[in-house]
Amino acid sequence: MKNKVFSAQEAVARVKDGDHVMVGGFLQGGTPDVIVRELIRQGKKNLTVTSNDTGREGCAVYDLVFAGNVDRIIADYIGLNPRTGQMMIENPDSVQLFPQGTLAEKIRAGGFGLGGILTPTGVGTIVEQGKEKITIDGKEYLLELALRADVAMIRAHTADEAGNLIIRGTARNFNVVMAFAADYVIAEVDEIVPVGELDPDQITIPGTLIDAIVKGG
Amino acid sequence: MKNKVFSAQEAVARVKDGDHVMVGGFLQGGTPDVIVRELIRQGKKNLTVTSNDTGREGCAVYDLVFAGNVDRIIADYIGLNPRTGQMMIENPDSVQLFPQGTLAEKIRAGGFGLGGILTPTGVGTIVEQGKEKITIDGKEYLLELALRADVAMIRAHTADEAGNLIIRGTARNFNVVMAFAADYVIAEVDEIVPVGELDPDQITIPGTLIDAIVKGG
Amino acid sequence: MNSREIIARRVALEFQDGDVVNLGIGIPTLAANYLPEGVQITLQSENGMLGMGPAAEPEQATNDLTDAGGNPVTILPGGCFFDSSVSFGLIRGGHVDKTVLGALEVDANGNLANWMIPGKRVPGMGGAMDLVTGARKVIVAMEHVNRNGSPKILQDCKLPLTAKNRVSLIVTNLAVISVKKGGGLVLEELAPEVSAEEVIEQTGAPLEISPNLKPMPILD
Amino acid sequence: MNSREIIARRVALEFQDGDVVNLGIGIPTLAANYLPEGVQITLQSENGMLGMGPAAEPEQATNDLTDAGGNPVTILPGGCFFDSSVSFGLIRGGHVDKTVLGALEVDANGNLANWMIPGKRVPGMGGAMDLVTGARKVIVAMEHVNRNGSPKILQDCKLPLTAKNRVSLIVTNLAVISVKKGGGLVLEELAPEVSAEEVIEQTGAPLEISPNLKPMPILD
Repeated sequence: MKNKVFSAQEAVARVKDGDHVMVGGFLQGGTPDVIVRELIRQGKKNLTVTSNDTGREGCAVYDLVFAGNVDRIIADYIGLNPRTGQMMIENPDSVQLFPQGTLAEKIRAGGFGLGGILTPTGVGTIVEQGKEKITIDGKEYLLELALRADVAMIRAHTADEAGNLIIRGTARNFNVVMAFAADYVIAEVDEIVPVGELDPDQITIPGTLIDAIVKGG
Repeated sequence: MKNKVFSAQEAVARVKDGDHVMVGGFLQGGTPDVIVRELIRQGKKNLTVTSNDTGREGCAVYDLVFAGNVDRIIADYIGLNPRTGQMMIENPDSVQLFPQGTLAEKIRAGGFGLGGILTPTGVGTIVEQGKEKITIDGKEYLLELALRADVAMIRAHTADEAGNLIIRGTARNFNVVMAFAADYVIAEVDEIVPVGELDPDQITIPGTLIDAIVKGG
Repeated sequence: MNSREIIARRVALEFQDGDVVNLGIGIPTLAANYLPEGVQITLQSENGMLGMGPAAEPEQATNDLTDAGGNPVTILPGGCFFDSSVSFGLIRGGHVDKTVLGALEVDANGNLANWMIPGKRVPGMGGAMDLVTGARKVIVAMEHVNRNGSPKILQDCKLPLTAKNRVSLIVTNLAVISVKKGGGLVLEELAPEVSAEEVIEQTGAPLEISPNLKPMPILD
Repeated sequence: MNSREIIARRVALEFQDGDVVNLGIGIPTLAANYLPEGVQITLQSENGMLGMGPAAEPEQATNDLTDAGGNPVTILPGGCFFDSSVSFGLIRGGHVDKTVLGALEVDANGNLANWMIPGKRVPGMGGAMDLVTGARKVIVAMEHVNRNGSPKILQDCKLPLTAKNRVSLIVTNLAVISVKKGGGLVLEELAPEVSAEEVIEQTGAPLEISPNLKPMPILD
């Protein structure tokens, strides 16, 4: 079996300047803080970041944006990060906002090999600008396209050495869909156990999706 | 708290002639046999059935089709049920086939409030007949529309009295997506426990989706 | 009773036993404190939980169990967890009976604006657009007028919309106003010591007066 | 060595350590018995499992743990379960490295027909269309000709397709044939005691002969 357990430094070294990085989490809930901060430490540049939000003070993604590593942001909520707001004012194209449920479906579609999905969310709002509208049985839907990334950084509670992950509580959030939607997936976990220790019914994310496991704080 | 635990007879009595019934399972794996057989016993007529397959000898759905309760079938595999094949020869419109992954996504879309999804599966085959084709970045996709039903019959291993379900092993199959996609959802289970006994991290299907719990064989 | 309590108490009366409810931050969240006797609801939190309980005590707080504001919280017996795609499947798919949200503006067609002020504040829509589009019943809970005393209930929203034609009930510190299918506002209830004239004056759209106009049933 | 074993042994050599593989019923499933030393693969079963193990003993058999044929099976350490939408997310999303399937017909453009014979047999496509569309590499494993001795490898499939332009390798009891990007078949390997002429004769499409034409490396 291939070794998948790496230090944060080793795992993040494979991220390239200019990469599109998806980061799981929801404000401070269920975020892979150690590996996101390693992006700052290694000075990765010109990143595109897709994340539910860009955090609040104390969050790793918040610091990543403030550190200037990020050129472009895809999110649904940026209200607690003034630097993201400033980016949007300076260059409206640098921040792209989607409704939260739409963002989750776009990422899932990217990971699941779908071209996109039809959602009623955003019809009649500025969210529909530039998007195809399709009417089915008299109801309008927006065609929202699939989203994939070069890298996904996700958090789980436990990993086995094959990368099977168990996520606890509300930390599943965007971590689950992002694990499917990137070419290189790093999971930050509290605990690493040998293969066979996890109940196959309880595994949240299949290990075959995971390229690197990093033990977090 | 409302009572959700019923006998098979009570739970199935609410199904009406002509209803569209989704049935979870995959051949004999993870099927709600007791409540499906109760459809036969109560002589429900003119049903539409959506199911992965129409079973093989010994399966409840197989018997339901043979008993003549079903006018229309939506499935991905009917190869082990000669009665379904005969229906298709007599009236090609009475059996509608979709690729298995497409069928799963159609049902999920129905339950998740999406109008449909774009899939590459079926492009260049007879599956694309009558469907809209959409090209994104030079790749063709079929627009497959959402599917919902009046009733879903699903199987789980354990329920709590609020309807929270734990499914074991490969029995998740279509049972999970169908729980979201029908107006009236009956879960057949091996075991019913009081609320609070199940670990919230291990629940496969939220209890708020379940209308009736029936203790199976 | 202050404005917030009036609104929260009245909103609570909209809940029926067994309802699945998503409450916005602020006044909507308070409504859960005033449930009528015998009414049990299940709180959905869009970051991935049904059966949300009270805030976590400091010693049980963990970032693996938070509410939609990112704050440590608890889960009640009978609750469960899921990822964001499932959470919004529940919301968009009509599996949430009621959502209660604040508004910047709401109008006579049930349009809601609550997520941005162009050139000023663009925090992002978070889950609001999905909630307002998908929940079976959308209730707006807010102060009747804004800080400058200007009406927030208008003939037509001027701010960018959150969703179209989805609000069916508006609960404020002054009144309860229903939105008719196809458009039009009906004054249904008045807060204590508030007159219909006052409400009409502070509302930026015509109000039909319900033949059953009554006081808000919130005093107990 | 019979035909089935020749095919299964040769298919097994396509697997690399760590591959996620979905095997069709019949000859493809046999391939898992002949893995080269040091090569470990993970079997995906489209009804909802990674890490599928051998058939279940009668005393452990349960309908809650079955393979894609509905038969009781086991799961290996490191495996996990998921529902059909996730299973086909893995398949369609490119998370399955290889799929091996039988064919009624396969053609010079990598088109595959394996799911129906109009007017005769319409069992449904099951998961085949998704597998052939989504797996990173599609390998056809079959007898070179059908029961009547007619070629199954054609210039153009005549039966309804399972998917277009997706097959990249054909392994039969006579030969290994690769499909060029953009179309065209190349004879790469010959089974024991089979000549290129024999293969050409039994193939319904032109075959380019690889400059590296060699015997199938299956005898050990």
